[in-house]
Amino acid sequence: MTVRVQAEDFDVAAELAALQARCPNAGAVASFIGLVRGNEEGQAVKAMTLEHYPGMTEKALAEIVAEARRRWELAGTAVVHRVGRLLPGERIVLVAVASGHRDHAFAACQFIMDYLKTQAPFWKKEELAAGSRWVEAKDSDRAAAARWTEPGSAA
Amino acid sequence: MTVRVQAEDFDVAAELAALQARCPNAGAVASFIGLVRGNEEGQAVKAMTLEHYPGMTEKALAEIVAEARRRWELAGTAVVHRVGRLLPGERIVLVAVASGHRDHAFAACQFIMDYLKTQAPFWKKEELAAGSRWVEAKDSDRAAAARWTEPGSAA
Amino acid sequence: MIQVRYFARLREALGRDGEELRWGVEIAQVAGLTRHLLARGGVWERELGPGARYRVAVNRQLAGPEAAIRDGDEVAYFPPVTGG
Amino acid sequence: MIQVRYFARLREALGRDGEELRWGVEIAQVAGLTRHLLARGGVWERELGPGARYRVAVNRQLAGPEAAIRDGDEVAYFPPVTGG
Repeated sequence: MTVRVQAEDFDVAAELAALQARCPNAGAVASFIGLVRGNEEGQAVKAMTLEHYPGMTEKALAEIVAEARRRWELAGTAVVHRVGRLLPGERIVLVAVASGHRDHAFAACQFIMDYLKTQAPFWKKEELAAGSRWVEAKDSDRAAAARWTEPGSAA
Repeated sequence: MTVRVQAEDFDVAAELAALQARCPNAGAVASFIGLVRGNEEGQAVKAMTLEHYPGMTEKALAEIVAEARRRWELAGTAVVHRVGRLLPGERIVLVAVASGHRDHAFAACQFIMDYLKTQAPFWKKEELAAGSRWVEAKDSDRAAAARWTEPGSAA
Repeated sequence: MIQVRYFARLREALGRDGEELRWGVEIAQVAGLTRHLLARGGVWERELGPGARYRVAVNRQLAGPEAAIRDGDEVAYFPPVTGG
Repeated sequence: MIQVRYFARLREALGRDGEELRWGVEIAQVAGLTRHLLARGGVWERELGPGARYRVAVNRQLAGPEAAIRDGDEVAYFPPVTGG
């Protein structure tokens, strides 16, 4: 189980290879990569700065992963989240889940992303042509996290 | 939209980078990698040989991807499936989906895998210590594909 | 003429990867072609008879027993797929 | 003493990233500490008053208004999170 918060970019292939090496008999690896978009509501994004709460972030991510491991049969997980100033197209987050079961890998990967979006103390500030603004939390993200009410339930 | 069937391994990072380059404003990339397992029901797997139906395979995969693009808002997709003799730990398949919406990316990626498993003409033959055998189709894969009965429905 | 192709376990069990057959009204549907092959008995009956699990594609599209077969078509018999 | 920390939009609006406060029974719960901060009026009332959307963590764990605060604890106020 890897959980990292870092300013540097990450190497997707290396992260997946390390995960696979830790779980040689998993068979199924589901992953998600979140990227800085070049446009938000029709406005060009110059950059996105991610602030976090050092110490709490890692703890919150580890708890989310631990909950996923209680709900599904997982062989291994990797969560890497960047902080600092990122440009459009740059990677923000990687969540990868290895399992013997395709469905478990998919469900756990989606669960970790949904909870990360609503529970892990990260905040985004966008730089637009008109100036900077803090990104508002989305109702759709709250709704996505609220789906996972029953252990083992799918989306 | 990339669909390839090939004997050679693929470079996950390069495939994801190419997908991202084709959809610069997607924000969300969900992906799945299937690997040859080292054990099947407690027996060590020496190798796995994948046969396919050239000509039909590419067509079937393209149709599955086209159906996914009708059901969800997708910016781009990549499907790469290997054929021939593969060793434990080797990659068999990559499905990657880019979208502006995390949920669409996840759902479409899972849908493509579920349909690929039941509709695309690939067959696996395992080499075990006791000899070779054709892998039997699984009821769980048929059930997984049968879930997607309503356009846009999730698992 | 039609091209008939066999894949994977069926290819091995039937001892061939395909054959050419003269088209005729008795094989103008998948069900008719299957009956024609079953009439060979032995391994054909075992692999394509009642209870056997296989799929059929006409011109590289999955097809049911009622699907039409026209002169020049390619028809494939194969086991349920197991890729991915 | 307790450590109070502010993040993101709240940090900017309140003009500070944290402060130390003397522990006492009136701030022995999150609700009490929030009342204490609200009593400062102005921007505090705007950012933490009725209708304001924020979250609280006690010792780096999300916490509701009834959560206990003990001497030496770290309490953080921040907006709903937007990572990922």
